[in-house]
Amino acid sequence: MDLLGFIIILVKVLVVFAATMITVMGMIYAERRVSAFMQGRLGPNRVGPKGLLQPIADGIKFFMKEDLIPSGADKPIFILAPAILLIPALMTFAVIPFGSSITIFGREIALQVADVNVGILYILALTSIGVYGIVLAGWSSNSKYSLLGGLRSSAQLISYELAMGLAVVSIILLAGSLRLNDIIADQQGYFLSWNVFKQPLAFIIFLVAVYAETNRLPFDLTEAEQELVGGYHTEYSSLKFAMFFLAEYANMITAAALTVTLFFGGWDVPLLDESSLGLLGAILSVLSFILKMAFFLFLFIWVRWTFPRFRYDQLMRLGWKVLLPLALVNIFLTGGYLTLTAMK
Amino acid sequence: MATIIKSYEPTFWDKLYFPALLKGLMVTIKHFFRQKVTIQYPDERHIPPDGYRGLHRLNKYPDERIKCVACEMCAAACPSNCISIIPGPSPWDDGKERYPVRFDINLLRCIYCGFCEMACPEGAIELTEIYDFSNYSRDDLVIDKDGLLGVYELTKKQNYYTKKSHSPASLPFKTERT
Amino acid sequence: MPFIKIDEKEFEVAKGITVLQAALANGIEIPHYCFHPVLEVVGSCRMCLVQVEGMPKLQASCNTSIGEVALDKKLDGKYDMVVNTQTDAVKQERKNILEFLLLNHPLDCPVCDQAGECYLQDYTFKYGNAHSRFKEEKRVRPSESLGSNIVINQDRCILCSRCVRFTREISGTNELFVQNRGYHSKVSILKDKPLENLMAGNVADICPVGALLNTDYIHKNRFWNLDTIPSVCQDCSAGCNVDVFSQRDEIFRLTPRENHDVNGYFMCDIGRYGFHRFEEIERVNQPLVRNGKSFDVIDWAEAIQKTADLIEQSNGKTAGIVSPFHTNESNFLLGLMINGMLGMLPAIQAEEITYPSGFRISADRSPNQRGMNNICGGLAEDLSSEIKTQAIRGLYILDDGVDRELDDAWKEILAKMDFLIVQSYAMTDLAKLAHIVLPGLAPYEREGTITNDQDRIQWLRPSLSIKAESKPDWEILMLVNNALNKKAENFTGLDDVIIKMGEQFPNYSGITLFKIATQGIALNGKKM
Amino acid sequence: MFTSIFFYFLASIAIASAIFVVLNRNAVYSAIALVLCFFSLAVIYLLLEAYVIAVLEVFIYAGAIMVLFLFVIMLLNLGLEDAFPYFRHLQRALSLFMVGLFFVGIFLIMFNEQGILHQPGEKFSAGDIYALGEALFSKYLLPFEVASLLLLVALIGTVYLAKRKI
Repeated sequence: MDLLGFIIILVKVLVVFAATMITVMGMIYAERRVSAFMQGRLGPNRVGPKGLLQPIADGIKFFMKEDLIPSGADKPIFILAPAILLIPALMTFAVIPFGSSITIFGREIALQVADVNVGILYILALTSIGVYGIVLAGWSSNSKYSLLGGLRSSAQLISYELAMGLAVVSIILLAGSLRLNDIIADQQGYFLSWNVFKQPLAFIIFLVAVYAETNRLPFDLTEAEQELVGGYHTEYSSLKFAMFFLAEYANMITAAALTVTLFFGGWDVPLLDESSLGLLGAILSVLSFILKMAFFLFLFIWVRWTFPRFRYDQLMRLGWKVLLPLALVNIFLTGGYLTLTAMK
Repeated sequence: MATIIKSYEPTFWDKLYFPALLKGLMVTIKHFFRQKVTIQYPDERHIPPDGYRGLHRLNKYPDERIKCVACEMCAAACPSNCISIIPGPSPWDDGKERYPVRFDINLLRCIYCGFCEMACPEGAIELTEIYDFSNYSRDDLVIDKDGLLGVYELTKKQNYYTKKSHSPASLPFKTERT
Repeated sequence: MPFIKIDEKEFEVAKGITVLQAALANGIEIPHYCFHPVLEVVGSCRMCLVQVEGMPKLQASCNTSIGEVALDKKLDGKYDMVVNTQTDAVKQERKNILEFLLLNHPLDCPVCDQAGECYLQDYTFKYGNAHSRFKEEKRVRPSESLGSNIVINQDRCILCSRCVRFTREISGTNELFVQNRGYHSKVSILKDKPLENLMAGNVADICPVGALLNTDYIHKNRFWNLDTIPSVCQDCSAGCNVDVFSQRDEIFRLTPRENHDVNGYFMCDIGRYGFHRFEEIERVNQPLVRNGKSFDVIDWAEAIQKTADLIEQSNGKTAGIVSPFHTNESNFLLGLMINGMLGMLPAIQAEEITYPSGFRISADRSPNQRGMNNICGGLAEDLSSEIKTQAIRGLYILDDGVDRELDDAWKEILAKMDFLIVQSYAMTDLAKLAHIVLPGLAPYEREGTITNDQDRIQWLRPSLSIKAESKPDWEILMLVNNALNKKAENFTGLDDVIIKMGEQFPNYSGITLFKIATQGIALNGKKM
Repeated sequence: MFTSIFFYFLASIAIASAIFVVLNRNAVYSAIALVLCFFSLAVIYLLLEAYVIAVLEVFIYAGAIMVLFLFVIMLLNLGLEDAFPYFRHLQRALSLFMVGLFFVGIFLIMFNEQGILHQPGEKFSAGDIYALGEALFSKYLLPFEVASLLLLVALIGTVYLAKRKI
């Protein structure tokens, strides 16, 4: 590993990190504006033009708030928990390719922080680590609402991770690789080669599971405010709360990116060969990726302000009795299809 | 004769839920593009309809004489006991010999039901359309006779809120407006 | 005894009383204006018309007396008289009468001070028409002052002549009369003889409408705002029963309360306006101790202890001065505390006034002279000389309050004392001389029993709240007593004190506040 | 050089956290320490270029099993010291015996077969998902199936225990 390579990686890390953070801020703004629009309101429009600086104001407010730690709390874990949640959420993005590749200084640079050959497993592993943040936050707060929120959350995440993982397995079967680049390459070409058309069932399962994984409505049982006040972060305030907030939105961004990568051809621009266009192609690919991702981020908000929350038993039934068997059937069918085509 | 009500049998599509979910999404996205109903309060002001019950006022006759005769019917009718009146002899020679020496309304206690307006035999107390009279202290929200008469001066000729974008005159008692 | 029937109810009534009296005594309401139990019957208002069976027209019930008829003429074989107050004719007649009364009566209830206790208002609401058919202009006449705090609003007057009869029959002063005839009739006075007597205030009370008004109360408040406490007047020994009307810790007026054993239906103006004396006084709100020329504020425990120490140190050379202005309980407890000499300051006397009706203003202008004498056996006859002969070094004084003015002789005596403990509610002359001032309660704040000059014990009820750190007088005395006495007695309330009092004075045994109630008890079973 | 320093660093973290797991009295802290231990092991696997194993270590052990552990600990809310007072002596004796047995085994292997605890060769088969799959479904098919059967039995047993009426 030479110095230049190291610098390039560093730059990529910074760019991805900054992009994630900016997107998070955009999401916070969008969440408030879109929800307002859907309810016939205007939403925040005072801070900056059209209220665009609202997330910054929110951030400053978070900084200014008093940092409370409940007296009965388990202090080290209480402080550690938000970080445990946030770090995996930010790390996940490292393996997602957000564009084709560009050539600078005679070097081909992949628009991806790390090309891991078990990329998809890496993502699944990290999302499962995030559960610790929630569980420990809930437990260490020494509050019944937090604990219940944490327990619910962990059970929910474990349940839906299975369905999600199995839905992804069918994609892996098609691509024959765990590398995300391979999966994208598999979807390259014409429009219908995207996995969403090849694996619609897997897509639906994955989409539902992703909503559950990110604790978004209609699956936000973790923080069902009517029952649990704020769920696992009831006792959190100030920056620690902001970290939870950040993690939630970072998770959403990752989830949207992953959905795009797995089912919508990633950075693929339909009917276009990006590599032949050089830098323009790379820019187009990044734009295409961002656009697709933006749609799914919007979908997150859209769904949140449309559907009511599930009851907990309904959630569990859906996860174990519907999505899991469906995912297994889907794997079986995909495997059968692949075997049959291989035999020919 | 018992009526037979057919229980709802969900069809295959109903059981799938997806059509219903899409329908729901369509509803919200339709609202996304609709005209918004919010009023930008400090810049624009909602003009209340006639009959709106807001801040009180004490009416006067054209010759500047206070209509109120301190009969305390409003205080008797008040369900929240927010009106307190101290009566006294009228400073005018002719006409009704009673007169409110003090007339205080606790705007925090008041529930703006308008019973005082209905109880008043002289048409002296009225509820105006003024709704934004918030304040920083409880004491400042007890409006006295001068305040009530000042409100009358503000509202006797025209609606207090003339135009949506128009910033109305300041109230005759200490308020904190944006 | 005539046996009559009113509205399907059967009564046996005394011979000679009127139908109205019989009905009112038995809880049947017949509306009336001009009738008053102690005034001569004139039957001018016609409001009390009832239907008497066998009589062709409606009869004024106030002027129809009940007698016995011959056996064979009894109605239904047993009734001497059958009266109906609820027939359609009676109801229609009431409506008509009220319509007539309201022809010229202004509908200015919002500004009228009688509103809420107005017979015209009540009866119109209950028996009258909902609407007036009178379209013409009403008669407007100016209000006039009649003297003695009374004004008359001529528009509102319904000419029932109660007030005129009052001045003729009760006060005997004959100031009021009905001037002119018919449409021009009005209650009036002669120019050189205004309404000036000490019972004048009563005409405003007996006026059924808002025509006669008391300038002391006019435009001050509304009837329904006031809390009414039945109490006793504290301005002379007669002990008239009164209702005290107050709102938010302020007394607005006193009106006489019916008690046939004491004052009948009336009270005098001295008592009626007497409460104003206590409005603007320099109150003592905290225990004070002398420091040179001025006073220091101390807390109660300290004040009680200091007082007890002073009394203890004087070795029995402390005399107590009880007060005819204080309640029986306070005087009694002071007697308990001081083993030695008890006395009182010179009595406050004035002219005794008796009216033709028998209403009396006592010469003794202290409310509880008799009770004080009853409860403190052996008061020193001439206190000032006794103090000298017995070499009294200290005095514990229950202050008479704002009515007491000290003469020079007494000032000299008091100045010689080693210590002077004054229990008072105001900075009176006495309190200014004191070494320790213990803040008690003012009249209308204090509660207890007082005994009038006819030996009738009555319940003094408080209308006002206790101010600042003041304590009830009996409680102060009990605390000092307990600080002095090893066998301390803890009274939890007035009733305990009264029981204790009854143990020592047989006259007062078996008395409780509950038994005294609103009408009082004549001591020794003597009826007044 | 760099790699070996990194290895020793990670190894010491792993051992320290493992000791912490045993010595700590707070069950939640122990669980977290165990997760840390798994992580350092995962990174050691990464050093060995065994990506799949590393990710699976995190995914399954840290991500799934330990969460369930934590779940149970929180639900029971044990002050674990007094959990089994009657078995304490037996427990200690037994655990000492087991640890001894473990070390004896390790030493036996170390001294008998020198090459078994060695650095990996250039191509370490466990790093590749294909190699892993092939190994599992050919050479180690029987152990794999036995493990599957064992898990199935455990699954059925759990369901039976949890639900009285099936």
